[in-house]
Amino acid sequence: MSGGAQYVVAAYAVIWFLVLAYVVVLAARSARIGRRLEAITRLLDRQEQRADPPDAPGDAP
Amino acid sequence: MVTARGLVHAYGERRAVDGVDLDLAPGERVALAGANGAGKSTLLRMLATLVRPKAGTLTVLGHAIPDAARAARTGIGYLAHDPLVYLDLTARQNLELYGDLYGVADRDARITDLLDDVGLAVRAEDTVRTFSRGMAQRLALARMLLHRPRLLLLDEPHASLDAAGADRLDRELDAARDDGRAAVIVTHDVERVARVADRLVVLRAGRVVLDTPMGDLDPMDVRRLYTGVAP
Amino acid sequence: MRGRQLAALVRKDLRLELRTRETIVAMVLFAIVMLVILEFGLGTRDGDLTRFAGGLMWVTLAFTAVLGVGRSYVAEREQRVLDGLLVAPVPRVVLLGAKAIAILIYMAAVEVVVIPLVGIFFVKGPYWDSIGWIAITALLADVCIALAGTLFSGLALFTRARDLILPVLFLPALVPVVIAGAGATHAVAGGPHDMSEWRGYCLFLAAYAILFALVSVATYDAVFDD
Amino acid sequence: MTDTPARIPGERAALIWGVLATILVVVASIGVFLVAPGDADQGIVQRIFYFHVAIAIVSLVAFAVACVAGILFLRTRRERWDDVGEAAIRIGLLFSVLVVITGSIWAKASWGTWWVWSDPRLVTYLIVVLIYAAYFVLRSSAEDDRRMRYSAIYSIAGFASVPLSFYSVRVAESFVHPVVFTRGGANMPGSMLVWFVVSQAAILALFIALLEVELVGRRSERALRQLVLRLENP
Repeated sequence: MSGGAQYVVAAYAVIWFLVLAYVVVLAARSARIGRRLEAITRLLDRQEQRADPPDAPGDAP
Repeated sequence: MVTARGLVHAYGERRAVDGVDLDLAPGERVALAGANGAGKSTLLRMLATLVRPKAGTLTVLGHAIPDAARAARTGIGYLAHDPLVYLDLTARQNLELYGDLYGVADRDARITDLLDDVGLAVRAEDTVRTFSRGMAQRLALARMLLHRPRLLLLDEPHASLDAAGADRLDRELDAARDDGRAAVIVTHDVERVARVADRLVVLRAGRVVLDTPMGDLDPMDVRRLYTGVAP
Repeated sequence: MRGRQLAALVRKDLRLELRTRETIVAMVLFAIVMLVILEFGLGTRDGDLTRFAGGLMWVTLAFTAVLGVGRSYVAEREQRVLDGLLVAPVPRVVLLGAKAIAILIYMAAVEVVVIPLVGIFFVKGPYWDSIGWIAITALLADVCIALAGTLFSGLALFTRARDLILPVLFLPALVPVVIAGAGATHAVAGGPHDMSEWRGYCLFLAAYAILFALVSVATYDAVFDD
Repeated sequence: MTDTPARIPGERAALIWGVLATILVVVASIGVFLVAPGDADQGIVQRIFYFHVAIAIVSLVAFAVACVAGILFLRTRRERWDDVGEAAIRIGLLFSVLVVITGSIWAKASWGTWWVWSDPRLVTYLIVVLIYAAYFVLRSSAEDDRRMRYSAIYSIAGFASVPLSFYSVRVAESFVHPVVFTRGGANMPGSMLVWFVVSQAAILALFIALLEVELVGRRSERALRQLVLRLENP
């Protein structure tokens, strides 16, 4: 390697590693929001099924 | 003297005051009742310009809040749970400080009069640290009256004042009715306030659930009202 | 009116300090202990610390300032008086100015002890003839410390763990003051005076003070506005 | 179940900026490593410079954005500006940490030592990291309204400290960093300048994309919190 190539590689590796780590954190957060939303949706569905009288047509959109 | 429309204050997502309308005419003395956490103190602090409304409009003594809060403050007298005086200053030094902050013209004469009036003339040169709770609160009463406020905002005054202080306050409230000042008295002891208030406003969960002239109802009904059962 | 309010607030702080003597005495003792620790920490008991004297002085003053600034709203908070000041028709910038003046006075009181002590402890060579220049530097730096300190202590006032928050907020902002204070002191102490360097650092301190004064005036309303 | 979930505002912008940032970063990387000419004095080490400086500049842009957001928050009291401020400082802090690390690597490559106190750029960015790390300490120890207000004030005061730190470090130390930029523009060949500009654009786009994603995330979190609250007390 010509003088100091390892340093260039190290510098760019650090940059990409930290930026990627940050993106992963962001993705994890959005996944968490999605999971919570799904849980709430399921909860609401169950509540509505319980609340609906048996002869009602159900929750048509 | 006060015009409030749709006042809201929230701590985080929880609304302590949730859409309150309130009008106060000169000479009117309103008792503000409600259970703990009903939003009484927050509403009072809002009227005192200490808490900024999150929504709604508020005018105090003709000044829009929060934009013209400083102009309104010159006419507000606020009595809180805490006496709002420095423990390591003497009674007179505390009043001198407040006299200067409010720009009272006849400061020293006024202070002497008031100290005499609330029965602290003898202790004027002692630090507040040596005072009893009731004495400190009487000093707070003098502090509140120092700049001749036109709107009195009192947070459970009878709970912390001693008998002498309470009498002095009651006299002040009667005088307020006669000379066109106004007062808001936060309380959870409606019976105690009934003799000095003209009107009762009851808060529950940040909303006004009752607004009525004082003479019209039995205090026991009020109890029932703000602990939950709908009127 | 504002002048009367400002004078009343400053008088109040000084009266409290004279009665309780909590802040200044502690600050002076702290500063002296700090100087002693620095001396032994650097481990040159017989060496010459003249080259570091300005740095030692300003490190000491910076930490002492954090201590003093941390005390600046203690009476209001512990005795719950702040609402009384806020409900009075006092412009918030007057509250800021009064607190800044009080801190300025405390710092000046500490420096009356620390600046001569630094000369006695650490400086070999000419020092006493430049004490006037050092005093001017100190005064300028005190204005910076007072303005930034008042702003940050207002921010830390109602936070959890406020005693921890204040140094974390305040010390990074003090780095330029320490750099310039030490630089200006080195320019005039313990050797030939370099007045152009000294002027440069002092101008920098003035710029710092002006910038923080502007920021404080622009934001201080919001510090207390619940 | 009649209402369809509303689209969170900014979703589309986040996507567009994300794609743009990716393209620009790829192009810039190719340019920096394969096309740009080598530096006569420093050789390959000079290639750190492209992203290092671009990130440094964008981190300052981020802090400027936070300062403006702070001013706007104090004027309007809208939570949106608090979101912008915090997200911008978060990204700006990440970028300044990158500046310090890559600067340190550069110092090792150029001068054989990991840390040079006489290099004003390195020292200044260390101070900047400390200033803005304190922002998060402050945030975590105040609640609700106060948190937003204090954050806004601190983002303004912090941004005032940045030029002060820059200047104080600079007057105190001699300037030993390789002078790549001169006052007028650049003393590097045009082909280098082109790739520097492309790198700069890439990092700027990356900042905007990250900011948009942060904002979308924050809005969704808030929408979710409010939903939970409404379900709790109908």
